[in-house]
Amino acid sequence: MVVSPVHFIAVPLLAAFLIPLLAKVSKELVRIVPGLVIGYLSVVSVILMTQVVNTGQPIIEVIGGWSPPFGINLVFSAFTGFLVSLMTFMAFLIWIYSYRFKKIDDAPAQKYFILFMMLVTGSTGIVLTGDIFNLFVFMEITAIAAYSLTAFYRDRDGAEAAFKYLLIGSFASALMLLAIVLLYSQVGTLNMAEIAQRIHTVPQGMKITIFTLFVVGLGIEAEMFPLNGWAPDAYSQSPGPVGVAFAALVVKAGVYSLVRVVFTMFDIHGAYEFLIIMGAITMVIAEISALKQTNLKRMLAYSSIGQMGFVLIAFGIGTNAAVFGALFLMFNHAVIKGLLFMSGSYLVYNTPSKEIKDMAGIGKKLPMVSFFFALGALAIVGLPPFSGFWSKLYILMAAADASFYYLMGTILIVSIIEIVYYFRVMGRLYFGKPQNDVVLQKPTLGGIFAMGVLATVIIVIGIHPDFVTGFIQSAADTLLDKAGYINNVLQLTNL
Amino acid sequence: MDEFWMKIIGFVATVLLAFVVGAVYGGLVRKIIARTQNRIGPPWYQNFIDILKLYSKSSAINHGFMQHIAPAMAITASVTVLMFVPVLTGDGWFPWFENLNFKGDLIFLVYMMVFGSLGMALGIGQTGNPNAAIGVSRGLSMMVGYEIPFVMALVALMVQTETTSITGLMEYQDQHGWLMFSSPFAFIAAVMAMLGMFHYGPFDVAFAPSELASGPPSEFGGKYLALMMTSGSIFAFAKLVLFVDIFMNGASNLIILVIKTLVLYMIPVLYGAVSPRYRTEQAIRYFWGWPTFFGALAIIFAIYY
Amino acid sequence: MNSLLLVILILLAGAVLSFLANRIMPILSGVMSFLSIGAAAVIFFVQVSAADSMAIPISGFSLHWGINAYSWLFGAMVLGLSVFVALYAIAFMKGKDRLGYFFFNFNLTIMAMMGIVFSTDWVSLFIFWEIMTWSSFLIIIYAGISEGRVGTKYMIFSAIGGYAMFMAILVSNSLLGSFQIADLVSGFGTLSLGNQALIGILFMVAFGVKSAVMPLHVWAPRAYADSPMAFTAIFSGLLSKMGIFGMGILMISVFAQGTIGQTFIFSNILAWLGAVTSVIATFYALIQKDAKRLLAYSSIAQLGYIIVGLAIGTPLSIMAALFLAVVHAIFKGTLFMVVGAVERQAGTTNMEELGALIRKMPWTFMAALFSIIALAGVPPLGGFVGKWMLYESLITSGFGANYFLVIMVFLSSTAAFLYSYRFLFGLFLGQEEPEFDHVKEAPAIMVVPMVVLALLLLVIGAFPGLLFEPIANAMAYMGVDVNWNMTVLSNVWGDEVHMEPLWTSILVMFVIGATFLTFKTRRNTRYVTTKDIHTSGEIPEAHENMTFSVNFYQPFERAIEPVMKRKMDTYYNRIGEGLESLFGFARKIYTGNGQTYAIYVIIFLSILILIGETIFNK
Amino acid sequence: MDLDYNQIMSIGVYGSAIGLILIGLYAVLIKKHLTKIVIGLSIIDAGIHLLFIAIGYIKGGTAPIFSPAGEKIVANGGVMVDPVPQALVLTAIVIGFAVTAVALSLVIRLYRHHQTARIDQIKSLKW
Repeated sequence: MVVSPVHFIAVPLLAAFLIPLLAKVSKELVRIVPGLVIGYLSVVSVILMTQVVNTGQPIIEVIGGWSPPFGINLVFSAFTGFLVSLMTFMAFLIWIYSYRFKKIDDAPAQKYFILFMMLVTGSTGIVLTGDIFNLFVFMEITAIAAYSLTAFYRDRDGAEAAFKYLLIGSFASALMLLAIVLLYSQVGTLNMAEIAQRIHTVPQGMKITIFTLFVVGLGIEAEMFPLNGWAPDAYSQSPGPVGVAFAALVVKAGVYSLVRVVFTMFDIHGAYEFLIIMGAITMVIAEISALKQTNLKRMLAYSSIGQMGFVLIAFGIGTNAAVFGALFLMFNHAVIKGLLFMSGSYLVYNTPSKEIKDMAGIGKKLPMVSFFFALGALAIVGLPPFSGFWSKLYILMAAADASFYYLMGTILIVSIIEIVYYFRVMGRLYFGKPQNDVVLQKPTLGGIFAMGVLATVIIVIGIHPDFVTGFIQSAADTLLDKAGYINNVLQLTNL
Repeated sequence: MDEFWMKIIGFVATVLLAFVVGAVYGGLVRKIIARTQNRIGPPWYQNFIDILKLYSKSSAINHGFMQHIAPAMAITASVTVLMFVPVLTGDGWFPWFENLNFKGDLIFLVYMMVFGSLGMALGIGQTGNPNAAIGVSRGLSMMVGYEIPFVMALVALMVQTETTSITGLMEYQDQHGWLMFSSPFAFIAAVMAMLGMFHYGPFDVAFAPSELASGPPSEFGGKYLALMMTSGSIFAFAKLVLFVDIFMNGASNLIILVIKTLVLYMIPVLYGAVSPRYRTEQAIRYFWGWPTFFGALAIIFAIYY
Repeated sequence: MNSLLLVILILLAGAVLSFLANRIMPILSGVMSFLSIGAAAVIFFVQVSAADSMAIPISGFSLHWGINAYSWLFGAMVLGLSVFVALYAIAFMKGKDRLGYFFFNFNLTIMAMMGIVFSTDWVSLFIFWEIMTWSSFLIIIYAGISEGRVGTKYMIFSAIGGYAMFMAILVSNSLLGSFQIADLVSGFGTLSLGNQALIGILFMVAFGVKSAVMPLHVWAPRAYADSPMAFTAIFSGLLSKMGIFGMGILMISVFAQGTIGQTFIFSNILAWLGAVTSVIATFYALIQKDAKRLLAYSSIAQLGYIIVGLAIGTPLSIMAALFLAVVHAIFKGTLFMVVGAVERQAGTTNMEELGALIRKMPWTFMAALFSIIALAGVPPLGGFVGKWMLYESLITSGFGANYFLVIMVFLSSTAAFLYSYRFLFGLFLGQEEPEFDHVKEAPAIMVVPMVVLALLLLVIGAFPGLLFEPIANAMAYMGVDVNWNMTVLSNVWGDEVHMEPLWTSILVMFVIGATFLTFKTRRNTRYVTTKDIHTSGEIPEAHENMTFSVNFYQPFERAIEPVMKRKMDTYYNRIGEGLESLFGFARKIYTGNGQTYAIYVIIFLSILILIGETIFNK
Repeated sequence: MDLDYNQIMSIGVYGSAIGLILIGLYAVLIKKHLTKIVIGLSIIDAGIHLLFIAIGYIKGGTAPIFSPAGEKIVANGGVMVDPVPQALVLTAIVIGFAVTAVALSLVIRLYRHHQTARIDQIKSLKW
C-alpha cells in the first residue's frame, strides 16, 4: 500500500516542524509548502476513500507494528474517511484563502502556517485514531493550536477570547483525562474497539460516571450548551480563515469524538434522548442570542453553534436516516459556514466598526463577496435549491418518522429566527446607503477562488445532491455498524 | 317578429309610464313638502315644465368626456333596472306592460342600481366642483349605510321563499300572501332602508341645497340636467315598483300599482318632510342600528320559518 | 423534450440571460425576460397537454411533475398575465438601476409559480414554493425602503407559512408514506381526526400567509405597495393566487375525504376569517392616501372573497371563487399597472396631490375605469359575474351562518364602491393642478397591456362562459361537477340572470343617451377647464385648487371608528418587541466572564453526575 | 477499624489526588487573578496524574523496566506495575506543560492590554 492513513498525521506534523527551517530558505516557500502538503493529503484521502468504498472494508493501520490493544491503530473507514476528506478539502480551501491573506502576512506567516498544520494534524488525528488516549493527545494538539490561532492578531480581544477558550478547553482536557483514567482502571485497555467490547462488564454507576465525564469533556469541544461560552468569542476574534477552520475542522472533530463515544464505545440508551434535549436547548439559546447580535462574526458564531445543536439533535434521533442527515448537515455546515466566514470576514475588514448596521450598501463596494455572503445566507437557512435544504429535509423527515412533532416545531421556529437575522444582514448589504466607497481590503484572488469553489459546491449539491449522498450513506451505515467496527479492528489481534 | 315589436312597444310604453308617474310623484312631493312648510308650493305638473324647459335649453359648457356621458350612463342604468322589474302582473289594461322583465334577480338589481350612481359620480367628479365631490362622498358613504339593512331584508326574503328572482317572489306571494305580512321584520328593515334610498330628509345631506348648492348636480345644466332628472324620475318609479313587487305581490293593473306605489312612497316623503337633517355619520350609524337589527331578526326569522 | 420541463427551463434561462443582458445593455434584460416568458407561454398554450408528466429522481426522492385541468387553469393564469406584465415592465423599469437583479428575480418568481403549478408531489411543490418566496423577497427589498423592514416582515411570515407547510408535508409523509398530492387526497380519510386537524391547520397557515388571510395578512399592504409596480401586478395578481391554488386543493379535494371535511367548523372558521379579512381590509383601503396602499388593501379584501367561496365549498361557490381568482388577477394586475404608469409619468401616487389626469392619460384612465367597474362588481363587467355567483352560492347554501356571511361580504363589496370611486377620482378626476400640466400619456408599450386586459374584462363580462369552461373542467378534475352556460348565470334554485338582454339594454340606452346628448349639444357646447365652475360668485385664482380630496371619506371613517381602533399590526409588533427583549435577556447567559463559563461547566457536570443514573438508565 | 499500611497509603494517595483536584477547582472557580487560575489548572492536572499513577500501581510491584534486575524480580514471582499509565502520564504532563505555557503567555498579553489581571474585569466580549 503506497499511501496510508499515517500520512494524515505524519506529513503535516513534519511540515509543521520543517516550516521554521524553510523560513530560513525563503518566505515564499513557507506559504507554498503547506498547500502542497494539504493538497497531497487531499489526494491521499481521495485514493483511500475510493479504495474503502470499492472494497467496502475499512483500512486499519497499525502504528509501529504493535497490534491492538497494545499499539495505536488508525481506522480509515467510510465514516472517518468521509470526515477526513471533508476536513482536508476544507483545509485546502482555507490554505488558498489564507494565501497572502493580508492581515496574516502582516504577522509572520510562518507561525500561522505552523499552527495551521498542527490544527490539521490534530483534527484529522482525532478522527482517524482508534485509541482513546491518542484521541486525547490529538485533541490537545488541536486545542493548543486553536488557542494560539485565536490570539493570533495579538489584539486585546483576541487574547481575551483565547484565554477563555483555554480555560474551558483545559477543563475539557482534564475531564477527558479523568474519564480515560477511570475507564482504563475499569477495562484495562485504551483501544476503543476493546472498550466497546468490554464496556458491559463495567458496573452501571461507574459506567455512567465515566460517560458523564466524557460527555461533558467532549461537549465542550462540540459546543454543547452550557459548555459553549468560549465559542462565540473564539469564532469572532480569530482571523477569518481560522474561523473557517473552527467550523470545518475543530468542531467537527469534537462532534466526531462525542458521536464515537456515544455510538461506539458506550451502550447507554438514555444518551440519545439526552443528545436530543441538549441539542435542542443549544440550538434555541444560540439562535436567539444570534438574533440581537450587532457584530457580524459573532452572529455567525452563534449561528454555527445553533447548527451544531441541530447536528446533535439529528444524532440523538439515532435512526439511520437521521444519522445520514446529521452527516449531511455536518458537510453542509462545513461548506456553507466556511463560505459565510470567508466572505463575512472580508465584510468585517471593510467596516472598521465591525457592526452590521455599518455594512449598509457594501454590496456595491464588494459585489462578489456580498453575493457569496448572500448565497451562503440563503443556503444556511435551508432554502431550496441550495444544499442546506436537503440536510434539513432529511433530518426533519427522520424526526417526523420518529414522530417527534414538538421537536420539529421547535426546529422550524428556530429556523425562522435564523431567517430573520440572516435576511436582515442581506437587506443591509444591498439596500442601505454606503457611507463611503473606499475598499479597505480587497479580497485576494485565492480568496475569491476559494469562495467560488464553495459557492459552486453549494449550488451543485443543492441541485444534484446525489454527488455526495452515496458517501454519506455508507458513512452513516459504517457509524451505526458497531459490531463491524469492533471486528474490523480486533481481527488484527486474532491473527 | 310581431312579438319583437310588441316588446319594443312595451319597452317604450314602460319607460314613458315610468317617467310620467315618476315625474308626477316628484311634483306631488314638492307640493306636499311645501304644504307641510306652510308654502303654496308648485303645481303637481311642475316637474314636467322644468324638464321640458331644460330639454329645450342647450348647455353652454362642459368639463370633459366623463361629464358629457354621465347622464347617459344614468339613464341607461335606470332604464335597465326598470327593464328587469315586472311592472304589472296578470292581464291589466295595458297588456304590453306584462312580462317585460328579462331574467334577472334581486342581487343583480341591487348591483345594477349602483351602475347609474357610479356613472354620475364619475361625471360629477370630473367637473371639479368641490361641492359636487363632497356630495358624492356623502352619498356613497350613506349608500353603504342603507344598503346593509336593505340587503339583509332581501336575503331574508330569498331564504324564506327559496328563490332569488322577483317573479319567483311574486309566485310565492300568490300562494302565501304578501311578504310584508309573512315576513314583517324584513319589510320593516327594507322600509327603513328605503328612507335613505330616496335621499329625502333626514338623509338628504348628500344633496343638501342649502349647504353644498344641491351638491352633485351643481355643475350640470340644460340637457344634462334634464336627462338626469328624467332618469331620476324613472329610477324612483322603478325602485317603488320593485318594493311593491317584492312586498305587496306587484299590481295587476295601473290603478292598484299607483295606489300601492303612492302609499309606499309617502312613507319617506312624509317622514322626510317633518324631520331635520342627519350628518352623514349619524345617518350611517342610524342605518346600522335598528334597521340592521331588524334585518338580522328577519334573517333569523327566515331561517326558522 | 418534455414540454413542462421546457417551460421551466425557458423561464430559468430567461432569468439568467436577463441577468447577463444587463451587462450589455440594461433595456435588453427586460426584453429578454419578456421574450422568455412569451416563449414559455406559447409552449404552454400550444404544447402542454394533460398527457405530459415527468419524474425527476433526486437523492431518494423523485419530483413528479404533471398537468391537469386544475393546474392548467392556474398555469394559464400565471403565464397569461405575466406576458402582459413583462411587456409592461420593459418600459416601466427603463432607466432604473439593477435591472439585471430585478428581472432575474422576476423571471425566477414566475418560473417558481409555474413549478408550483406543475408539481404533483409536495416536495417539489415546497421547493418551488420557497424559491418563489425568496425571489419575491429579493424584489421587495429592491426598492430598499426602510432598510428592508418590510422585506423582513414578509420574510418572517413567509417563513412561518413555508415551514408550516414543510412540517405538514413531512407529517403527512410519515403517516401516509408518500409525498404524492394524490396520495394525500386518497389517504387523508384514513388518518385520525387529530392528525387531520394538524395537517389541515398547518397547510392552511401555509397557504393563508400567501393569500393574506386575516391574522396573517400584515405583511401584505406594505409589501404590495413598496415593491415596483411592475412586480406588484404579479405579486398581488398571481403570487397570492398560489395560496388560493393550494387552498383549492385542500378545500375541494383533500378535506372532502376527511372527517373534518364533513364537520362544518373548519371550513366555516376559514370562511369567516375570509369575510372579516375582506371587510377590515376594505375599511383600511378607503382611508388610504396613497393609491398603491389602497390597491394593496383592496387585494387583501378581494382575496377574502375568494377564500369565502372556497371555504363554503358548494359547486357554485367554488366556481365563484375560481372565477373571482382569474378576474381578480386580470383587473388587479391592470390596476397596479395603471398606478405604475401614473407613478412613472406624474411622479407620485398620492391621491391628495394628484388629480385630473384623465385628459392627459386617457387610455390609462379607460383601463382604470374598466378594471374598477370589474372590481366593484358592477354589471355588466366580469367582476359582477363572480360576485353574483358568490352571493347566490351563499344564499342557496342553506346553512344559517352563511346568510350573515353574505351580509359581511356585501358590506365589504359595497364599501368597495367607496374606494373604487376614491381611486378614480383621486388620480384622474377633480381639478387640474399646474404642477401636473407636463404629464404625458404613458408610452404605448405600457398602455397596450393595460388596455388589452381591460377589454378582456369586457369580453369576460359578455361571455362568462369563456371562463366557465376551464373552471368547470378544473372542478370536474377535482371531483366537483357543475353545469354552465355561455351567457346565463344560474343558481341551484334555478334562478337565472341572462347577460344578453342586459348587454342589449345597456348598449341601446347608452348609445341613445350619448348620441342624444352629443348631437344637439355639440354645436354650442365648449369645453372649459375645471377651474371654471359654479363657485357661488367667488372667482378662484388660477393657483387655488379647490378639489375635495383630503380625508375624502371622513364621515365614513367616523362611522366605522370603533372597528378601526385596533390594528393587527400593532399586536404583532408588540409580540415582536416582547420576544426580542426576551431574547436579549436570554443571551445575557453569556456573561463575558470566563470564570462564569467554567462554573457553568462544573455545575452542569455535577448535575449530570447527580441525576445521571435517572436520565441515562433508560 | 484497623487499617494496615497499604490501605492507609492507598487512601492517602487517592485522597491527596482528589484533594489536589478540589484545590485546583477552588483556585479556578473562585480566585480572580489570571495567574492563580492558571496555577489552579495545573494543580488539577497534577491531581489527575497522581490518580492515574495510583491506579496503575500494583502492590509491591517494581518499576516496569526490562533490565536484568527487573527480569530477575519477575522471575522470582515479583510483579511490575502497569507501565501504561506511567507512559500516558508522561505524555499528559508534557501536554499540560505546553498548555500552561500558552496560558501564561496569554496572561501576559492580557495584562499588557487591560492593565489588570482580574478575570472579572476582562469581559469586553460578552452576550
